[in-house]
Amino acid sequence: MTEVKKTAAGGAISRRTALKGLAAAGATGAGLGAMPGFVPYIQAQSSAPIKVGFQVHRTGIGAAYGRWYDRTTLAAADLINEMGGINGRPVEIVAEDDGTDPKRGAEVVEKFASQLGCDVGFGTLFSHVVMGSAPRAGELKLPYFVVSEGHHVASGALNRWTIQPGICDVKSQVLAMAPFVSKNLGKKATMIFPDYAFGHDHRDFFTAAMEAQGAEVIKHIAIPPTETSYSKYFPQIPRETEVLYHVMVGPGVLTFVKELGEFFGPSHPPIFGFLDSLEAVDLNSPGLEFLDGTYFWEGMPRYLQSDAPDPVKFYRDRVGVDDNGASASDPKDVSTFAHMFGCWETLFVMKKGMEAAGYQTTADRQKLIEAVEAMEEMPFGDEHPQGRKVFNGKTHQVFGPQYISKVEGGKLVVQAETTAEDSFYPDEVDYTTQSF
Amino acid sequence: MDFGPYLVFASLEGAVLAATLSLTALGLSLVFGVMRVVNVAHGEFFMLGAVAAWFVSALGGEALGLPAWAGFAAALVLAPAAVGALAWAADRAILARVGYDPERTIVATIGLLYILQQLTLMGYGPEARPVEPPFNARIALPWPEWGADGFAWTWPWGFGTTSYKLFVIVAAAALLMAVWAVLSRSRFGLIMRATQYDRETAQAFGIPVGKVYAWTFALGAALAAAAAVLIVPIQQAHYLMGGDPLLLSFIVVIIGGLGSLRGTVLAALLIGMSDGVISVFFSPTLAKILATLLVALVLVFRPQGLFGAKTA
Amino acid sequence: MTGAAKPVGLHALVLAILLALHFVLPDYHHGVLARVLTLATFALGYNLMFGYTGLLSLGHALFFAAGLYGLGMPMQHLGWSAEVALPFGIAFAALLATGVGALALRTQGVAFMIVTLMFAQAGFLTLLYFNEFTRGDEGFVIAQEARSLFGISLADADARYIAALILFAVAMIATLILVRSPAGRVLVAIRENEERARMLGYDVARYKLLAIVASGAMCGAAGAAYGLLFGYVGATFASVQYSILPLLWVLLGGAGTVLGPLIGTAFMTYLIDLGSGLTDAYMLLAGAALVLLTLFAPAGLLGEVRKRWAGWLP
Amino acid sequence: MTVAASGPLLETEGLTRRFGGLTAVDHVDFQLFPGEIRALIGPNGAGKTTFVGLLSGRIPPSEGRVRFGGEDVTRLPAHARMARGMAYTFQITSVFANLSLFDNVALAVQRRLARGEGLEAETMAALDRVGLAGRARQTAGDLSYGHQRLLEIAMGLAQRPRLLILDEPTQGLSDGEIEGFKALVRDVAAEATVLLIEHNMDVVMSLATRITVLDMGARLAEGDPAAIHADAAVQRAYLGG
Repeated sequence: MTEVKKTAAGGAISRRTALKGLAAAGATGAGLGAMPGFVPYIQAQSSAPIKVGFQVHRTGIGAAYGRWYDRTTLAAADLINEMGGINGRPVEIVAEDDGTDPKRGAEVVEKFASQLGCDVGFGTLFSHVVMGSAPRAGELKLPYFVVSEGHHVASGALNRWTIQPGICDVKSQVLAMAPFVSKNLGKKATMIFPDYAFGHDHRDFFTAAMEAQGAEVIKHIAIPPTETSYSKYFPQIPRETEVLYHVMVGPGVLTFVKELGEFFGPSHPPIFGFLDSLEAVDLNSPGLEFLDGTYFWEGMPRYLQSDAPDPVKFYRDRVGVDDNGASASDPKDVSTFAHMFGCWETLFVMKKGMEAAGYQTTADRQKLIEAVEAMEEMPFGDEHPQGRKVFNGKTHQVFGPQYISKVEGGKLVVQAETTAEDSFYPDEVDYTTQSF
Repeated sequence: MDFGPYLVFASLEGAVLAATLSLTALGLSLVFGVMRVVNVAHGEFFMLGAVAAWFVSALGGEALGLPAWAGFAAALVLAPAAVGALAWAADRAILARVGYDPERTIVATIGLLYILQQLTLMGYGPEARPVEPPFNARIALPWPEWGADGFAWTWPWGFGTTSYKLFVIVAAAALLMAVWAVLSRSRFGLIMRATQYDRETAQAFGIPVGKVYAWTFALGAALAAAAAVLIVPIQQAHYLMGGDPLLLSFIVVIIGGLGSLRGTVLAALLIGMSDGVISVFFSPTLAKILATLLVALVLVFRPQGLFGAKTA
Repeated sequence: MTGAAKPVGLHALVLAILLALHFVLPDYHHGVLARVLTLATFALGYNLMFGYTGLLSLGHALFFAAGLYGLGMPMQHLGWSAEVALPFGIAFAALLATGVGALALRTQGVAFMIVTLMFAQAGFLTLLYFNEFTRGDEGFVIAQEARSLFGISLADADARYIAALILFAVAMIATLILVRSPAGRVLVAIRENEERARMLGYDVARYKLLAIVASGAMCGAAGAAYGLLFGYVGATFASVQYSILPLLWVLLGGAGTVLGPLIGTAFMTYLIDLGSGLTDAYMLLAGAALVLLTLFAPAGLLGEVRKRWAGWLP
Repeated sequence: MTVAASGPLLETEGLTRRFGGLTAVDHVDFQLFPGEIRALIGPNGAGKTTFVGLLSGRIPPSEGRVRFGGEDVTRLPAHARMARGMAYTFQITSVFANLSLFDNVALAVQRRLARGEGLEAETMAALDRVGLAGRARQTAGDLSYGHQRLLEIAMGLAQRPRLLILDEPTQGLSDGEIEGFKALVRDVAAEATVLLIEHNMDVVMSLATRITVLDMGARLAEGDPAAIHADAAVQRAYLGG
């Protein structure tokens, strides 16, 4: 293995020399250089677009989210370009499917950094894809903006190049929910959640948050991810449950909620769910009538509220969402409204960061990260239609409002809104102390 | 819920799974038994059945204004027919050309699986879409109890089922009977069994083996699609829904013993019920692990299947 | 033996080309090839069992994941160094393969496929069940600083490529030696006609177990190396999909050929990579490619070459 | 081999095999001495193939024992019996069709060679003995049927067995090939004891030193060729009288 050292060390030098030689030869179009994709990209010129590598779940279990992440991102990019781009340069979204798979996700990040000449990487939702991709982003020194709501960024598991400035993490979401649930719905909760890391975040943080409120979680029911029918687990819900807390993800969500209704019939306890359980699903699907009167967390209200301020209307309009949170062109195509705002807001944070850093070339990537780390207050407005946010530069995580809505007449009506400060928790990491 | 009602409740849930699983597995078993090939795309035929059911019922509901029950009834006929036709074409275009070689068929059907999934994603989308059940009343169930006041019926919290779930069980049983009748009484069934028993001899007796294979493949796919139409009002149509039924069907076919209709149905009951009953005793994921290991160990220690006769 | 020069020369040449590519490939393809080499080692391990011994397993993700977690868990929780964790991961995979093999080999054919699939599925669910330690589906990242062998950081692109190449070269040479040895001839004999091999006096069960253990160790080595080189450990790698992939890679490249797994892995990787640049429907391309291959090149890419032009290929 | 010089090489006691209600081999006592060429004959369905299956270990017995070279091998699996010096050639040709002739025979040779030394020479010698040395690199499946049978015998010889069991070796061979085969077996008999299951009575009568007749799973008669030829019971069994 000592030989490796020599080869690797020596290789570093000779590899670069060889590459230079190849680039020279490549000018004549000979050899490898003639093959598609083998010409090393040329550093972007000042008028060339800023390329945002967009890692999107087009296939795999995340596809329903990916579609709406895609639309929101393109809408935001169009708006930015209408506003004159970033530092005088237009923004180009370079989208690539990651198959909702951590291996492919890492490959896509590599492709952004080394092949497609992207300035930053952006967008992914499912946390295992983030975990699989982030190490490569760190090694390639590619600013990696994730829109995942996982606690992985703020927990310190990732690196200085990975940042989540557009969507709150699960820990802060459930922290903000616990007071409402314990005060208004019940002190003894039963939790049903997927046996995924995402579900475990809910389990761990909500349980602790309830205890802090003097309430308790009396039963955890973790549903295996391969499951397609759920009724058989519901009898494990204890009779003394005062509030039922549910969160589910994946293609089975509608079955899950429907079977929950069938199980209880007319006599269900108060129910509090995360809208993840019904993202991209019509609230008025057959079998969901029982949800009337139950409560949901929403990242952003899906149904247009009567008192909605202008930035919210503007955002809905630009993305192409109707008053019910479905596609303006197809009312059956329901959006993932509670999460997708994160793409919009992240792009604007990126824009602001690039402007603050005077970003010109990929050599300025480190300055971009430092500029975002320096951010704090993000006021409500067109760029942040979900609400005012506070960014924590040390943990690379943003904090913002959460909405609690009640189903009334087949629509979600906001009952309460928590503030960014309600969702604060002590820092678990300080990324700014890490080297680039 | 108390132990007694829970056990009955879980068994009832298991019975619904067993009902659709026995249809799906029977389709796989026919293909496997007659053609001696492993059809990895079987789960995709199941998925296509569900998707086709959504199209038929949505079209019937919106374009023609049909009530839910009529759309569902139409789906129950049209979806299996369409999927069967597609399978027939796949057999002629691909499987027949690789000569039903076992290994090549596995690769070809994996390729088919990717193609069908991707086409569905492109044409139908990534969402899980519901099909409205023709009827769906919740039925609360009573439980006998001997208390201080003697015998009484009680109504445990959550103890119930729906009329549609009961219908699924009955409909699957009826379909199974129909398939059994076709296989054991009709000329086609006779020809199929002859081909299964000895391909060369069947050919020598003038049976068009190629045609029999194509029809068997179509019938197998249609059975999977029929099972999917039955289940889709309970679980929505989604382009990745084929994996689970494929896996479970394989297990059922192996445990039930090759090409045995009785064994397949019994094994489906066993798998469906144990899936339900094990969930009573353990936390959900642990229950899945144990059920999975149980199946593996059954196969290890009774490789001929639980119901297959031990061959010398 | 006569005719040894050609195969040995060819494989030496392939390794030399792979080394030469290290110096000339653009960054992106350099990185892709490092991953391909690591995964091709996984495919080589699979090939040992499927291509040479004729045992079709649908559960090899279990062994890849065993190497991955066997390396990752002690590094994460016990602070082990990579030098210790790497052999531990491989040994863990081999041990698991011994256990699974001892049970699964009581079955044959489709039952064997299902049993291996079930064991892998149980392994996958176990990773989820003990999420407190494994972090379940989300998995965990191995810190960049920990990812070094003998003082060389494997997070560095050059070191990573060379390490992947060494891994692949060792696995390939081991395969080459094995299949050209008397033991390799017995494995092929078992694939071709198990009963005849038994009646020549070979303890078929023992040879099959040997094949599973060697295969499991090689796949485990690939898994452990993947964790070390790419820094991520997650349950996705234990899922069914990652049991199907090595089967496809091997069949595409040519089952029972030494270089087939590399060719198949590279072909599939680039098919998806280039395909996804052209269209979102790249899995459609992959599916169509599989169907076309079974129709027109049933022995796989290299298998067809051997059949038509180069019968001497090992 | 001091034992073998006096005692039987192979011996069975009450060997029985039942399949369901059918008794294919019924309490057979059988002895085979070193140096013999023994023929095992009997009408179709007499249980000959089942019997040698029991001897070689392919089929487990329902009752009785098998002793080989003085050792009780009843519980040993087939491969362990082969390793002790049996060789078995299949009734239906069962060579490795996709492998070369060389590999086919090398598989038979290499098991008894410690470090693979002399593998090539021994393999070629065995092929040479059946006249196939010139085709060593050919694929076995491409050979004519007659040549495949010869290859099968070469594989048997290459194991240098103490006991060579030939299951219907002349089936499908031409007259010319049969003559060659007879010479080969006489040659082999100098080194190994031969047990021959054979339908062709000419071959049996000209090769066998002793003949055992099975009928309905039981031993009907045993003796030298002339005695068997004259045996009335044997004639009845064959003629169905």
